[in-house]
Amino acid sequence: MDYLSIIVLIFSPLIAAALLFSSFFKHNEVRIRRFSKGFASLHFLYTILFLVFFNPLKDGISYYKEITFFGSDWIQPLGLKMAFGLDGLSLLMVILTSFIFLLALIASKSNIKSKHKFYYSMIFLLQTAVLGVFCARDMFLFFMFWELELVPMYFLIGQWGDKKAKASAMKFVLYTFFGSLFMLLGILLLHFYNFATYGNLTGDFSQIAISTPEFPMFMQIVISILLLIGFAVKMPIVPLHTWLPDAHVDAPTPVSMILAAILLKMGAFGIIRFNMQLLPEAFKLIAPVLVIFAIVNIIYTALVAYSQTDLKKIVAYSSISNMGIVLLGLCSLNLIGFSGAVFQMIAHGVISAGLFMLVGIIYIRTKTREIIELGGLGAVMPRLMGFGLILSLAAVGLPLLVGFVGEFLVFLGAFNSDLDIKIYTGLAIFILVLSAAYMLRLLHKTFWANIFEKWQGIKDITNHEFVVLFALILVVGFFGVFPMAIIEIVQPVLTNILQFLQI
Amino acid sequence: MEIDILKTLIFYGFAGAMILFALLSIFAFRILYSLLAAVCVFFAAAGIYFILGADYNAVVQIAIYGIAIPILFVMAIMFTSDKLDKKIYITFKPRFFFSFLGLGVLFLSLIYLIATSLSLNSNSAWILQKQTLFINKYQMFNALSEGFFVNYVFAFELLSLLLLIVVVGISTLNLIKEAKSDE
Amino acid sequence: MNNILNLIFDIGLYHYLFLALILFLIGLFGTIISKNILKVLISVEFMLTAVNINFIAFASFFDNIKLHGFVFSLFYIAIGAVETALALAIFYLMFQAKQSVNTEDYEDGAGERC
Amino acid sequence: MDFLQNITNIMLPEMTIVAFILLQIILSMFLDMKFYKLAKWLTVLGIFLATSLCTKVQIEPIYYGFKNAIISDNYTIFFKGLILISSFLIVFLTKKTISSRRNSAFQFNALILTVILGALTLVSANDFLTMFISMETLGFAMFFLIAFDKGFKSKEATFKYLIISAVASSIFLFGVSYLYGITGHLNFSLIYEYFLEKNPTLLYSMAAIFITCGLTFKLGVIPFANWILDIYEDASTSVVTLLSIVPKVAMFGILARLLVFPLSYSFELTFVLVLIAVVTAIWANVLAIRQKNIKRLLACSSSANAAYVLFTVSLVSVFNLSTVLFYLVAYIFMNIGVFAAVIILESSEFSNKLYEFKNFAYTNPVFTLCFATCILGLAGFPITAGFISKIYLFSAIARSGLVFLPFLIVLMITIVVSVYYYLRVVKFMFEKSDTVESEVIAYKTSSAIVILYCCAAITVVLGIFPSKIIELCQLMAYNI
Repeated sequence: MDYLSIIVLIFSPLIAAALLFSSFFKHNEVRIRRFSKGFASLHFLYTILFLVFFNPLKDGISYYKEITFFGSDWIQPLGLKMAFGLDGLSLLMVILTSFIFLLALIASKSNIKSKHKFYYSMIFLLQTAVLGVFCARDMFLFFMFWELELVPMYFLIGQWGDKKAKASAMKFVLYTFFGSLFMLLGILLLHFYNFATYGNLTGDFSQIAISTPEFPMFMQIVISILLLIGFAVKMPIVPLHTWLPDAHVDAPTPVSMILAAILLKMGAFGIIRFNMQLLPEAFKLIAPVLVIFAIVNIIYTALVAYSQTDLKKIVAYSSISNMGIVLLGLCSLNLIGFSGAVFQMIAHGVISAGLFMLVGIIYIRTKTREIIELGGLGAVMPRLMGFGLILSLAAVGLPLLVGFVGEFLVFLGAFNSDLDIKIYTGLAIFILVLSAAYMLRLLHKTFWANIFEKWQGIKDITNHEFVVLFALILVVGFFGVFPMAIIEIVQPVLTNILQFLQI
Repeated sequence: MEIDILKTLIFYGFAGAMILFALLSIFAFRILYSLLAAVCVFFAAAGIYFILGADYNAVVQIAIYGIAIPILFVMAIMFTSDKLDKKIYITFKPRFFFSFLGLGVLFLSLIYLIATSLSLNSNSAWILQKQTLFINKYQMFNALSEGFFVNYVFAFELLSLLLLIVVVGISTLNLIKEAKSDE
Repeated sequence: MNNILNLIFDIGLYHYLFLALILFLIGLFGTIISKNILKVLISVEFMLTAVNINFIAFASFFDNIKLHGFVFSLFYIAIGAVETALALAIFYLMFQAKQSVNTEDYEDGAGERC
Repeated sequence: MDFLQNITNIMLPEMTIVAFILLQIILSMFLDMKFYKLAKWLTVLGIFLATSLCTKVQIEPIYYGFKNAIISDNYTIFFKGLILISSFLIVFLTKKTISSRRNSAFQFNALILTVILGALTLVSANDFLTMFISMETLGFAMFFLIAFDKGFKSKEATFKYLIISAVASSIFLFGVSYLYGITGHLNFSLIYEYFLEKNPTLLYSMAAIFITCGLTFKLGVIPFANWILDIYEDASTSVVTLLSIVPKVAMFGILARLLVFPLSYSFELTFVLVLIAVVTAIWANVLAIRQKNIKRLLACSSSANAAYVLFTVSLVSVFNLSTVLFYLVAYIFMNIGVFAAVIILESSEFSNKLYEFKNFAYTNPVFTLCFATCILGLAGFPITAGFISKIYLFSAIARSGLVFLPFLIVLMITIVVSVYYYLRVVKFMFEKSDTVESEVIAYKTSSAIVILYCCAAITVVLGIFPSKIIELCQLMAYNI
């Protein structure tokens, strides 16, 4: 639809950020918060409109738009455009982003106690950056938004976080910067080799995708590996994951929600965008190796999560484990696996946001996250226990909840894969029982064991928190029952990738 | 081939003196000896210029490096002499040996490069070419004046401005006032 | 044999080049190892002289019509003299405050200074 | 008449500057101390006039003047413009430096103009003699500027600068003498033409390496970089701003010309320069981690930035040159912005220690925003010019050949290190501390504030709309 502007979609949060940062709002906390929430809900409704008018069967990019400056493109001498567009996958991620940001803003009330103006403007800046990543149709634009996301994240973790927050924020930035420089190198090589083969300077994804099969195979693999390093840091894949637990533990709850639900998905999204759509042949060769990484990711982090005593760390490590499942789905190289991976991305986005919210609520009331100091909270917080139960079961993969569909599809895809990975997959499924173990242990120790005297007086969840959790539970239930609603949207994109892979 | 014995002797005399005094100057215990040796080096250099036919340069060299600069140095030395510690000699840190090693390598490689260029270079002239002294000094001054006032007139003007700026700049250094205000 | 004798005793361009090279390296060596600031300055002068010998030798062997080398060397003598004089003036100012000619007293270099 | 024609065609900006230098000197003899403000405005006027004369469109692509000693093409005009604009901004930052020594205001401004003059002639030099004299003009004026501050610290810095400068120029001239011996010329174009017919020997490469090693001093890269931290710390900040920008820009301008014309036949030189650049990047970035003083940190940062540019300059091609030009444009504004912030802090009685920056974000939000923008620009975060310029620079290196990829990877890893120390500055500003009293910056130097805001704005604007400037850079690079 012509009157839906993707530019407005991406840059309106930036305007909101500027408004908040300027002296327009003074230091009135309530007004700032109301404005933010109102704006975020409007933005969410706007993204829903995009979904309504989206044609899922159309194989290509909808809502395509370029920005020009005084008649020239963004960086004309390098052939780079500021071009945005949505395909099924980006649309899903955009809606998830807008949804989670709205919930995070609602959840901010009880978590953020100081520097409101700065906080909310940073959140909106982050939203622009993330939306830019998902909608960019140009490699360098993608990279720019990818890097831009670091600035607000640095402040969000460092300024409102816990004790070691500044160090964690620095670690987060340095790890991501390290990865993204390799990614930049990969992008530069893509750009250059496209120029060398076709003689036109461009960063457009669809044009690069046409020319990549002409590259020398060795170069394709090198570029693919360079790009993978960048995404692996973000995703994270195991040897490069050490920033994540720290960042999660020290970040305030809303930021943790955003980090787990959206920023980790950027890594997987990047792998689909670059490694699978642009360099399918190289990905086909790398996939068997990546499977090993994925399995290690699943097993190792599940084991680590089991040995943790900090609630937030358990959830953080389980996130890494879940991203391993996504990677396994992507490496299975068939439609079922791909659909499973994308579904798992959405599912984990919703579930992990809920779990972090849960942990945050407990932390606000008890000032501790140590599992041994908690116990029996179910008696005083029955509503929270109900939500916690549903979310944990979803994370474990109970049928009819959203987590089940993703995992089931991924493992089905992996078993049917042309690659000989049945043994690994079996191992992974076996180990996944562990995830049930640590999740149930978390539930048991916090909600059902003997209650300590000091926790007697604490109150159940407030309305704000209820809204957040309830919204998440709705999604968890709905897509658990109607998974095709998601899968239909991304199907064209995935079949398209599959066609390239089959050649 | 006929060898001009006198010229050889003169060259080796000057060159030997130069290297000897340069080494002396660096390894001398007292700064004054060091300066004296340096003056000898400058005079020997002037002699080398004479052999090469650069009379004018030689005269300027003697005037400036033989006389003016040493006087400045002597003033500086007199100014500091009573506070001078004889232990201030040369450093025997690791960097002494490293620099010795590095410069030795540099020396050998440059010797090699010069030697190979001498024999192999297409304008091999380097070894065969005989120095052609000027028939009359008029020719040399003609060339020099053309260099100064035609070819490099811009650089010459710039140099004059530079000297002017040095004078202006030294006035900003505030030699005497500054010293008092520091104490 | 005769050839080698010729090489040694028949004064050619390469004699001057070697002389200049040795003097240059002595100067460089001196700037690095000298502990006395004034000696560092003197060593710099040696390097300058070596460069001048090079220029004059090349000019008188190859370029005796235009004599660019002679001109360059004269320019360099002037610049070098000014540089030395200036260095001594600033040395005078510096010395008044610190009362030392030892390079090590002025050494901070790339280290950390708090 | 030839002389006059040369002047009107190609030397107008330089002659304007010379006229204003002489004017300043004459006024310094006759005017009283209380007219010290006049000096600054005269300088501003001079630079402005020179800039406007500089942008005069060239009718012919290349002019030679003074028997080929001077060259004027679009490339040099671009560099002249760059130098003049950056010094135009820097002149406004000198208020604090002059305030303690008003009786020397005219001399000070004459010296600044001389630095500019030296940079202008250096960029347009076409033979080694003119180049050397321009270099020394620039250098001598710089000595006095560094020594201008009261106290012996600045004298010590000057002495270090002077000695290293003398050694560096000796090494440079040693190389030049060999080049002269091999070819018999001092003129760039003649040396270039000489080797069209004859094969360069190894001695030629050695001479080229000597020449560039001598030049690296002014760039602040490794063989002579040790003292640069002391010099940056001890000299007064506005002078350091000048020192970190004008000589470097001019030196890169002439270095590119050298590498395109007389030194273009040496393959060894490329590798030596690349090695120097990589080693400097490692050295400077690792050193900067430990620095607690913002000026010393900026010294390391400017060294590292010079290394990135040197890397690209050494891989000579027209495209690389255009990226270098854009990098310099971006770097100038970010660097001036950062130094303007440091000057504002100094004039409000803050010391240069990083831990004194605490609470700034809450007491002076706008100042912090601009300062952080410039710092993040230097680190290379997006929507600043630093991001675009780094991408553009690396795209040049990446397309220069696979041989340089390992070096590029090392360079990128050092950039990760640099992000750490740049972010540390920002971190301190956002840190809340109860022990340090929250002080509001006294905006005594309004001109510095304006410069800071302008630079931050330009940094952001260049980061969003770089297209036109990059096109300009490419146009100029094709015209070398």
